[in-house]
Amino acid sequence: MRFLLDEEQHAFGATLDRMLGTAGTPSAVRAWAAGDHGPGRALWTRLAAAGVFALAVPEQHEGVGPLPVELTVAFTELGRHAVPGPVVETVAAAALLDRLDDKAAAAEWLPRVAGGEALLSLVLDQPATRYALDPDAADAVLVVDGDQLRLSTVWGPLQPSIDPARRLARPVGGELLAQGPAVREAARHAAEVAALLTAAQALGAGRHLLAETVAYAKQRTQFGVAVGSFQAVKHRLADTLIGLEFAQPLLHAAALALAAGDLSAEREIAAAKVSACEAAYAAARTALQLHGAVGYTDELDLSLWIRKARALRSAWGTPAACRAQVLAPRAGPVSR
Amino acid sequence: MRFLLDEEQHAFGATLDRMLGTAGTPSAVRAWAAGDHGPGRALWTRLAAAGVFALAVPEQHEGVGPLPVELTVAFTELGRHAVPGPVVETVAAAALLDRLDDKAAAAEWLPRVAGGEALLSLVLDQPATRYALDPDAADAVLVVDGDQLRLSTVWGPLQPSIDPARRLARPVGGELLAQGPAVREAARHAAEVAALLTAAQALGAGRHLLAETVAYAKQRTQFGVAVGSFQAVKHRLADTLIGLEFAQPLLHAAALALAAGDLSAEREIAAAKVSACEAAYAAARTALQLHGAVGYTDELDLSLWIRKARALRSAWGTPAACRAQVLAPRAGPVSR
Amino acid sequence: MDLDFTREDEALRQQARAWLTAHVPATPLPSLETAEGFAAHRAWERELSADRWSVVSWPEEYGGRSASILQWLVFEEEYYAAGAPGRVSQNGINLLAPTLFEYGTAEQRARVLPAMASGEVIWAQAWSEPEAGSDLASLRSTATRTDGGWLLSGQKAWSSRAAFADRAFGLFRSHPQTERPHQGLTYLMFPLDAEGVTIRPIGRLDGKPAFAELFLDHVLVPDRDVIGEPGQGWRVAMSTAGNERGLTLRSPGRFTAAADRLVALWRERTVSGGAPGGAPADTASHDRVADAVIGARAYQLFTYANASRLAAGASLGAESSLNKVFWSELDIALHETALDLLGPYGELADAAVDAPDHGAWSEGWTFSLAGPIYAGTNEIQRDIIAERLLGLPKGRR
Amino acid sequence: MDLDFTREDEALRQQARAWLTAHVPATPLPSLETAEGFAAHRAWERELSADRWSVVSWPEEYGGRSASILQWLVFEEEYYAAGAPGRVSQNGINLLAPTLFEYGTAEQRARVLPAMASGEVIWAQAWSEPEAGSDLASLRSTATRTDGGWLLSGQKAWSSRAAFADRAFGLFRSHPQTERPHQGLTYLMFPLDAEGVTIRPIGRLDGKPAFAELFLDHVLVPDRDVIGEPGQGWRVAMSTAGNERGLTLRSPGRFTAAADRLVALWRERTVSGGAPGGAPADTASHDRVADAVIGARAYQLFTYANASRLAAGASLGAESSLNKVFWSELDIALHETALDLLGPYGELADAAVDAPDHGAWSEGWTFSLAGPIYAGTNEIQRDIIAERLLGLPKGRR
Repeated sequence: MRFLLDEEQHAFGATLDRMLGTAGTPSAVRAWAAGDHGPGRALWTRLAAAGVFALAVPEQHEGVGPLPVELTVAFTELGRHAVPGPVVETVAAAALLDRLDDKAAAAEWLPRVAGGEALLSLVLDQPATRYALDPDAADAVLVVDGDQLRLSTVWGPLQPSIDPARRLARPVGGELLAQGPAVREAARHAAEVAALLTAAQALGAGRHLLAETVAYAKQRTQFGVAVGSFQAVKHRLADTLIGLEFAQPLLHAAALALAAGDLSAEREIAAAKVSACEAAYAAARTALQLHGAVGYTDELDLSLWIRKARALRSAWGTPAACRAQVLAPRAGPVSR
Repeated sequence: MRFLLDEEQHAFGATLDRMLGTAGTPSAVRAWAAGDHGPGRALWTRLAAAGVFALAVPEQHEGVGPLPVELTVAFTELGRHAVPGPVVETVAAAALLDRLDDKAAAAEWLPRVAGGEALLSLVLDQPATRYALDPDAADAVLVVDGDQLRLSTVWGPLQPSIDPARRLARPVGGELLAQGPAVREAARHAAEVAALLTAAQALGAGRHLLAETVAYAKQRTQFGVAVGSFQAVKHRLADTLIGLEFAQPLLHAAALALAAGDLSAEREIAAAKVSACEAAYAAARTALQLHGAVGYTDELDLSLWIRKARALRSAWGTPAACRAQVLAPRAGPVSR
Repeated sequence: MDLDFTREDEALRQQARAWLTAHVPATPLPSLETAEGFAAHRAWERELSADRWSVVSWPEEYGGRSASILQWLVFEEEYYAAGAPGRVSQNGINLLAPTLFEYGTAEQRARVLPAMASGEVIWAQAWSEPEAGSDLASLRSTATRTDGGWLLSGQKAWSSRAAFADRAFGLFRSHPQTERPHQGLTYLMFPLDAEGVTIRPIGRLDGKPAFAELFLDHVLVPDRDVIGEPGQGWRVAMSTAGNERGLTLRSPGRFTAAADRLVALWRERTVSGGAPGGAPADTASHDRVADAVIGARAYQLFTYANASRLAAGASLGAESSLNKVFWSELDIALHETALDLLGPYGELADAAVDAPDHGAWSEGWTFSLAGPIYAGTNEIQRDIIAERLLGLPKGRR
Repeated sequence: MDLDFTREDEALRQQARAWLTAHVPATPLPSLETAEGFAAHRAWERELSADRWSVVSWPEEYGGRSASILQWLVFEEEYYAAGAPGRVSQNGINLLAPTLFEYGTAEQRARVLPAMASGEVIWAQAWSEPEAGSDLASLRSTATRTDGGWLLSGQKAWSSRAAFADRAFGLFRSHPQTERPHQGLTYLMFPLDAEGVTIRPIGRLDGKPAFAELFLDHVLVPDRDVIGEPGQGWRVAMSTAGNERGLTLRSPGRFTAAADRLVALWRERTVSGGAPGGAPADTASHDRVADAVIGARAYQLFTYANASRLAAGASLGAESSLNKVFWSELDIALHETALDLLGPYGELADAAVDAPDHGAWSEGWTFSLAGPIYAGTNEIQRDIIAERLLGLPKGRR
């Protein structure tokens, strides 16, 4: 056993981190929130060039995947830099199409996903999703209803999320793409992919929130000393780090279970999802409290991550639903 | 509205506090734990002389009660000083006998309760109790089963509680004292009295745990300064105080509701019980943590309160059962 | 000891309930942190004051009903239980008015209070400055003596309501040479449309301009707008009014009403099987819902006890710190529980058409997040509790 | 990156499981903190060592199996999953042995380790002193040079196992004149039955003599019982062995096994409607049970990652502080959940005949409460995390 990212995986994450660090993602998010998808799509193209979306697509469709561990590494960076848009949905939709017997749909969409030319939104017939994310920005909205897969081009009013980078709408009707038990099975798999990558995004967002807050606490002074020298502040930041550090290995184990197609994958992903999202939300609360009033303003970019942490908490699996999956009778001991 | 204890109520509590403060209750508890009830009974007699048990007994049976508010004041002091024995059970049993049509049983036992000559143990046909507390020390064990009230003189093996002052046993059979719907009704009332006074005991125990820990934190030094000057310690103690201060008014409101026979009494008592017991248990955890290893020893008297806080948590209503009562459908808004 | 209301208290409760039932808008007003909502809330203040419901605790002469603290609490319970709009005049009514009653002149009271009661003049507070957050004594904005008044210069931050309000009040350094930073401050009122005032609205977490930065450049303020003695501003601001302020900052009625709504939401979710994905949340949220109900009740009763103490002539000191920490944490826990109960609908912003309860939970959650930060951070409050109520060593943090 | 076990790892797991199935006592041994239980646990150590299961990570020559860290983790998982007894030799195996492997002489290893592995000699630790709790550098007990050895005098506190153990190890001030308190300490082993040693057993929270005070009055210790260089005791004690120690102090196997037992308890209560009064607890405990399961899994995986780091030649520093805080809080939360699930049976002491699971939950809860206190309080650990891992300013507390 070597339960550590290998050199290439580290290097891949570091490359994305550097690239996104200079890409001005906050302004792309603000543009996205205002309905201008230009900067977001530009980011998307660069991510594709860096090989992110190819990780979700098999070789026969011009990808190199599916590679869940590498996708987890990538989506941690996407979360760290708050990349806007239906990134999770696009990869999950690709996983769905890849699982269908219908080769035509796969052949039509997967190469474009791999190349970063197609943004997909996705609604599954499962509790956690009722809305399509950013349908106006997507090239297609896939909707699973029972054993039917539809391609929807119509949706209700766009609705703002607490996360300005997310805009939600209910898809309506749509052309039938596929039908049968394979759709149910593919949808189940897509939901797992979506939950895993949402957890990765959340962990990355939490890492950013902690890093920003530690930096602020070192520099901000009150009563003549750095805020970061107060023991209550130090301990709160320490607890925030603990939450993130112990969510990390759950995330990696979940990715490995999905890659191996283990029966335990659903449970492992649920554990990773709730832990990463709770840790990210706690990091958001800490960031807000330790920044004080300035952290409560939307002009500080920090607010983009604080709000994302809240939105990801319920996206693709509420904390309660995830905990229920962990305790599902068929689950057996989680630990072995 | 004057939602404050009046002069006499304050004075009564202060008198008990002074009396018990010099009565050496810890040694009485240790003797009680060893099966020597002498010192405990002596305390009992002094409490009766101070008028504590008369508060539970109506005038026609040589008491001055029932006075729930004054009983709450008294039992807060009993908890503060960790008085051993079935004090709650004796008063609850008195409330039960007082509610029966059977005047004979009341006439036989209530005057002796008021005078401190009778210790009663009590088992009700409700989830929270399966054991009689200190049956070997009690003059009688009352057992309600359905609509029957029995006087039990036989019980199974004595079982130690985590609280050394509590020894539990399952009563067996017993002579029939009363029967019929009045028994059920009286038992329901007795359970409310028991829960209320257990909450009062817990609050008093929590107050003592906090006071001892604050005193210790001021005097104990590490790294050359008083432990109580560390901000993490200060904040933990502040949170402990908050828990106790906000449980206090719930306790008083519950006593008033019981005194007035309000329909809301059960819910108010449940809210007080869970809040006081959670606050006391949190105070125990804080006391243990801030005393360090010495707090973990049974030779330090502090351990008597730490262990009592755990035992009272589940006595006469678990936290979960109390929360369920607070949300019981018939309850309606708790707030008005 | 009792929890009984007098016939007068009950009468006020019934009158208030009747009036509110007749007047509270069927659908909530737009958020008061928007231009449209601010105007709507100003109109609502006028409607309240027309029937003397805007400042019940004030004397009749200023538009009130001379209600006791307890009666004010009763009114607040009814007010929020009825789902009535938030109070856009809160800064003036809770922060400025008590100071005027204690330190203001008869002229100032006659001039300021009725217009405040009617919503004709809405007040922003201007306490904080960029470098003085928790640490108010380090204020830098200055008030310089001039003929018949003062010239205000400097910068104020986190001025709530200032984006749309008419006037503001705050502390200014009027006597630079003093031994201690608390000295030499003066408490002044000033118009936000005066020459030399620049207002930069600041969006809160959800983007709404809930506060603003104020840039003051030789803003002329006449002497009549100084409250108390020049140089005594700190004492004036920290006056015994602070007493009741700890009690009035967030009335228990807000929380008892919110807790009742939370229970209704939880029952709805439980009975109906709830939102998709709601079902699991129901069992899991059981304890959190119960704790919100218990917490709201505890805060209500704790406040009744404090009101009784004040009525008995006692004064509240560091006890207000217990209050502050308790309600701010209760508020967040209550709203987080609601959002979790809402499952996939929990992320909808209050402006979303599908937002449950017209976005009340989302707006309430955003608002609650500021609780542990403003009016003295909870870290400061815990220091105060530890030092003043528990007597632990001061200073080291 | 992988979570795969080698054929050897799996073989060890299967052998251990088979052996444990055949040997683990059907009913738990009495608490090892009692005289009777101590003897029974000593006998169990002998049984383990007879088949080389007592110190799997040691070299064969000392009775081990040269198991890798990962294989040790596998063994621990099987060990606790099988419900095997607590390890009465833990002080020696986890604290003393690693030091001997790094600083001990061949003679010391040959003399001390086999007897430790067989349970023939059981070790107490003697780190703390009355005035040196969190702050070990302020040790006062002395070691004075004498012919061929040292004379130990002073007092040790919180010496775990000392009530019944054979020997102890600790630090003593051998060179009084030093600049810094960490200097001039010597690491020594000494017999608890030696002349000049007085042992005062101390009852832990539940009264069991889990530790003792040691009073030392000119206790003669031969030079061969000094570990490392005289005066270098601090370095010896804080050696890189501390590295693995952070990992071995409480193995994940304890928690994964306890979490599985908790789930079983919760299912039993749910299905059966549970203990009287259990039913409400079930829904309410849902999240807490799930969090215990998730926490145990997270701790297991976090430890796999650390084991991989060590195997890759890295070293663990302040990361062990993350470990310490996490497992100690997990342990308490897990046992509190169990006691709450047990409702009215939760208060029964482990000695009670009705105590569920032979008192395992009650004993486990009592044991868990010491977690945040010993081996460096969690307050100290959080300071370390903040200062060394997050780089926050040192010193102010």
